[in-house]
Amino acid sequence: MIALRRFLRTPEAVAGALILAALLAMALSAPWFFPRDPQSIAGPALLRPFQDWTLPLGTDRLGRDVMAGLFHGARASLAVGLAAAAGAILIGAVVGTLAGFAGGLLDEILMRITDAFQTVPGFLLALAFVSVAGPSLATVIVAITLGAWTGPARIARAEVLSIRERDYVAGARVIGMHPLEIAFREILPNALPPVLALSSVIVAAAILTEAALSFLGLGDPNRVTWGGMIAEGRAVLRSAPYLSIIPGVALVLTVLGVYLAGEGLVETSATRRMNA
Amino acid sequence: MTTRLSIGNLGVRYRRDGQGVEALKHVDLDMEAGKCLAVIGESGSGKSTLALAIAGLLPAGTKFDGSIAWPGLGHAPLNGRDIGFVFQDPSASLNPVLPVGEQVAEVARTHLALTWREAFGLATDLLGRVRLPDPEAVARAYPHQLSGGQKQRVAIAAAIAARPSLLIADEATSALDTIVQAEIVALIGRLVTEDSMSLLFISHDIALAAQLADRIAVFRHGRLLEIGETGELLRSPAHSYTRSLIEASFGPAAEERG
Amino acid sequence: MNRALRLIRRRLIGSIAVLLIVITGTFLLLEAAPGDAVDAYVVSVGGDASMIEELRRRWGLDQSAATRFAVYISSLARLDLGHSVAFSRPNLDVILERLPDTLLLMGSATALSFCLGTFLGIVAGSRPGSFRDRFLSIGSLALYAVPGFWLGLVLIVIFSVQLRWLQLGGIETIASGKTGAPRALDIARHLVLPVASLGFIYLALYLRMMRVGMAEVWRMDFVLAARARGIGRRRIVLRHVARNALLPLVTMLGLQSAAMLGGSVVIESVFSVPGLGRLAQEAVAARDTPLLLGIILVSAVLVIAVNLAVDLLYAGLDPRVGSSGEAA
Amino acid sequence: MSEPLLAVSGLSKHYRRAGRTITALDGVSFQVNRAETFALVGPSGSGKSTVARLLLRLADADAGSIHFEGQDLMALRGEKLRAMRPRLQMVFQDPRSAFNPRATVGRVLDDPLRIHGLAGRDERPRAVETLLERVGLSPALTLRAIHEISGGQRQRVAIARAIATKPSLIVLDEALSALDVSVRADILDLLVSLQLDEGISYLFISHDLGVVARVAHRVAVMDAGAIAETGEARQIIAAPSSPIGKALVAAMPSLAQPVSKEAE
Repeated sequence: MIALRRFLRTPEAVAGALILAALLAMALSAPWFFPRDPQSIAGPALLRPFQDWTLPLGTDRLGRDVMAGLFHGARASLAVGLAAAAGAILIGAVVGTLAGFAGGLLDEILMRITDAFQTVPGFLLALAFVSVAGPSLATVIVAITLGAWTGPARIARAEVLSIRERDYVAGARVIGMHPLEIAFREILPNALPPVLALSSVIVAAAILTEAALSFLGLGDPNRVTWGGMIAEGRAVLRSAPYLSIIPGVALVLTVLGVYLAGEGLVETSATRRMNA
Repeated sequence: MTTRLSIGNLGVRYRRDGQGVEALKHVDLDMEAGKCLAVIGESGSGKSTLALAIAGLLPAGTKFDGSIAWPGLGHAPLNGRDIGFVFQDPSASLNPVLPVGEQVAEVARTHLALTWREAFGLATDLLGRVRLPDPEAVARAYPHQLSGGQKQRVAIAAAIAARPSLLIADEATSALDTIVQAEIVALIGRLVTEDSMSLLFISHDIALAAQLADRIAVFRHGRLLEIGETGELLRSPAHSYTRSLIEASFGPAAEERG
Repeated sequence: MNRALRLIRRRLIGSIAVLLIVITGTFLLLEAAPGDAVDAYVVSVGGDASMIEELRRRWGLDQSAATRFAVYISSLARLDLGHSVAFSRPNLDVILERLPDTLLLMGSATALSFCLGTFLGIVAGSRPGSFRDRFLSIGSLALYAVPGFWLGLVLIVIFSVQLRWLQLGGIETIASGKTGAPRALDIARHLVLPVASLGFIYLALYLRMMRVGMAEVWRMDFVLAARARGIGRRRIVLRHVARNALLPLVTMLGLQSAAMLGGSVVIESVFSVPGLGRLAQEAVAARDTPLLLGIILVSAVLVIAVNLAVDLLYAGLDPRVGSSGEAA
Repeated sequence: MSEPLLAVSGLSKHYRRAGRTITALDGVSFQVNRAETFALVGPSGSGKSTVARLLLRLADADAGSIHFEGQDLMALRGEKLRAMRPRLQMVFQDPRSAFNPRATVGRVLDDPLRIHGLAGRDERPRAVETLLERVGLSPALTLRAIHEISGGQRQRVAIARAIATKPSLIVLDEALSALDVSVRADILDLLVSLQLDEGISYLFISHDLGVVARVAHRVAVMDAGAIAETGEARQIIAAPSSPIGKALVAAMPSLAQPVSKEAE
């Protein structure tokens, strides 16, 4: 509760939380407000925004409802962003802690694999993976995860390595604590916070990567995505720029919300630690 | 005897976690020119706050009342020019990515209106004065290439580069082991005599301070407990707290040896 | 420079291991993709069933996976990245033809984002908590949230459609016959928007890192010590605070080279720059997996080279790297 | 006295760093008797903390032997090593870093009792309180977080943890040097009374001959990874024979020589 109050004290964090709440509401209420398939024709083509209040943001080249697309697109962005980030942090934490604990040859192998993944541009890897496995929501999530787990892995390993050398871990060994208990009770709980502090950056990057993949036509073809809408609008960029601009603004606000909320969280936990 | 520095009714309050912490309360203290005053205290006694207050280095937002006067100076004291400051941890008080020669030279250049070439020449001389072997080589070295004692010698060279009239040594030897500690104390003593500086020697170790100090001031919980001539204070302390510090520091073995 | 040589040797050994892992990865993706190298060759060059059999045997593709991997490695060792279906030419030729444009784009974007980002970071970080610090901090956060390809489209709408200031498409005016300085100017005019679109997100990143780094360095004891020695504020900001805060940015420069190569895929297709990224998209569209994997391999080599250069730069900036330290 | 509690012989340890071999310890031998305080003194880098780490098997020696209570300590691994742990304990220098930052005082003291089954689940809270009282702390501290208590209190908790398993030897690695002088004296008194009550031996590691002189029965002076001289504390202070011993004695504060001139 105290943490929540401290979190709400920074205006940036509040703004971020509000944006994310709105986004979540959009994603959850999409099938309720816009029960029709957002890819179906809803009215005349290229209707400008604020002309017809049943289609407040207008329609695209094929007469599809932009507002409906925005709501349904929020689902894809959120789903991909959260799932890919969760996957990346989980894999990264497991690989990093394993490497940090095991040391020696296993550490060397895991770190060279991490290097290899960091050497290949993540977006090219995602491109290759999706083009080999075929575009679907699941492959897009896996593709993004493949390029995003290395950061958490490096940080988790560095934390484990540094904590392993601290006096209190030596103290736990001296009183005869079992190595597994040392790993899970003494080291891991202290190693994870810096990894979790990365999560907002990873969620944001995942949302941006998903948008870029959809923009290139590699998203799930059966879903409306913001990136796909931007690409769709590009064909009429000169005559109807709003078609590309509106979903882009939604994208920017979403990513901004994730960053702001994430910074708020990190700052909250930092002040807590400082007071401790 | 001229007074170098006169502190009147000094009080310092920090804010920490939304609470005010009184670091110093009603401190009156005079420092004479060319003499050494030792300030003794344990953690939380306010002794480092006193040093930072004199050098104007208290963090922003610190409440401050009372007066710090510099009779005979004629202007506000300049850090580096009028006050030399040596910190506790020699590893932390030098920039890790600059050659140590540059860090001594920049002080000389800032305050003595020298060219870089002259400043570097002076820096090399100073590194020799603090008894670092092969000053030319040391000037080109980076902090991580020097031992703790060598780094503290560099920090001392930087502190005296512009020939300040007051040298403040804030726990300047407590991060070092005993042998190096004795060498640094002796070095400070020699430099202070040669340049006729005043010395404010801040320490938790009354035995160590007694080697240099003309007078000793004992601080506790932000207050000046007592002050006196070194020999007098050691022989007959007014407070039982001071007596316990003396006993803990010198110990029975040392008395036996003397 | 014994220190640098030791560093290079250690990094090269590590790089070879990394490259082998990358090659293994591309091999696995190649195996997973439908069709093989012979299909690709026959589609682009032509041939009948007997020739297909013959080629499969000659290239060892009828053998076990281990043999196929050995064949793959040995052809890579001969700098043979296979044959492109889409372009009917060796993959390496196609890739090398497209590489210079991407290097130009990436180099310009890196220079822009690093220099401007560092400069603005110093401006913000020299007075933590001031108005300009907060302004630049929030501004950079907003910029950091903008996807490059969308920024590209917005810039096109503003500068090309509305203001008609800049031309679009490609990296230079085709068949203009320009040489020397006029040609360089022409290329620069074409590059302004793509470089901005690709570089701004990294500009925001470097600005933020510099700002946060400087805030950390300000709290360090050696800065207090420099103040106690009366060093001027300007010198403290530049020589003590910024100099130390710069180090993590240099590390980031290497790490971001891979991300920037990835980002150039979308930016190049937005602006029709005929570079490596655009080629990757064309390869995906044409289902030319061997070409795509060839691009990945070349990118990996490029990233390794950039990181090596960055490591050397870092060793030059941080005297602590590679030294054995004082004896314990 | 029959057999020494601890017999260290020919202990050596080398580290490899940046392709160079650094000798941390070179053939160190000494013995600690029962109910004795034996001190290792030396400047930083002399190898005295390495001795502590090797004794507690936090690192492995390259050569030499360690016999403790008649057992070959270096031959023990895994379960057998953990079964020996209660007999040999350690107190670290910095009371801030010696405990898990998330721990409470109660948990820190409960851990050794639980791990070695020294008290039943129901008896342990009472046992923890007894331990706190033994080191002069209030049982009310049980629920406090480690970071909430003072440095002196923390070092008392560290001692309480060390005596929880009724060890015969405690290694005190610079255990007093992070403390204020007045706190130091109290902790020293506590250590002495524990030794008188329970016959615990101490291996007291310090850079400060002055402190060592007040507690140690016997002293070994270390320099550059080797023992320079061994003897009774009073005897070494009165007449040091090694160069490092002379330097350490010269650095000791003394009322008799208030102002010293720099040694040329």
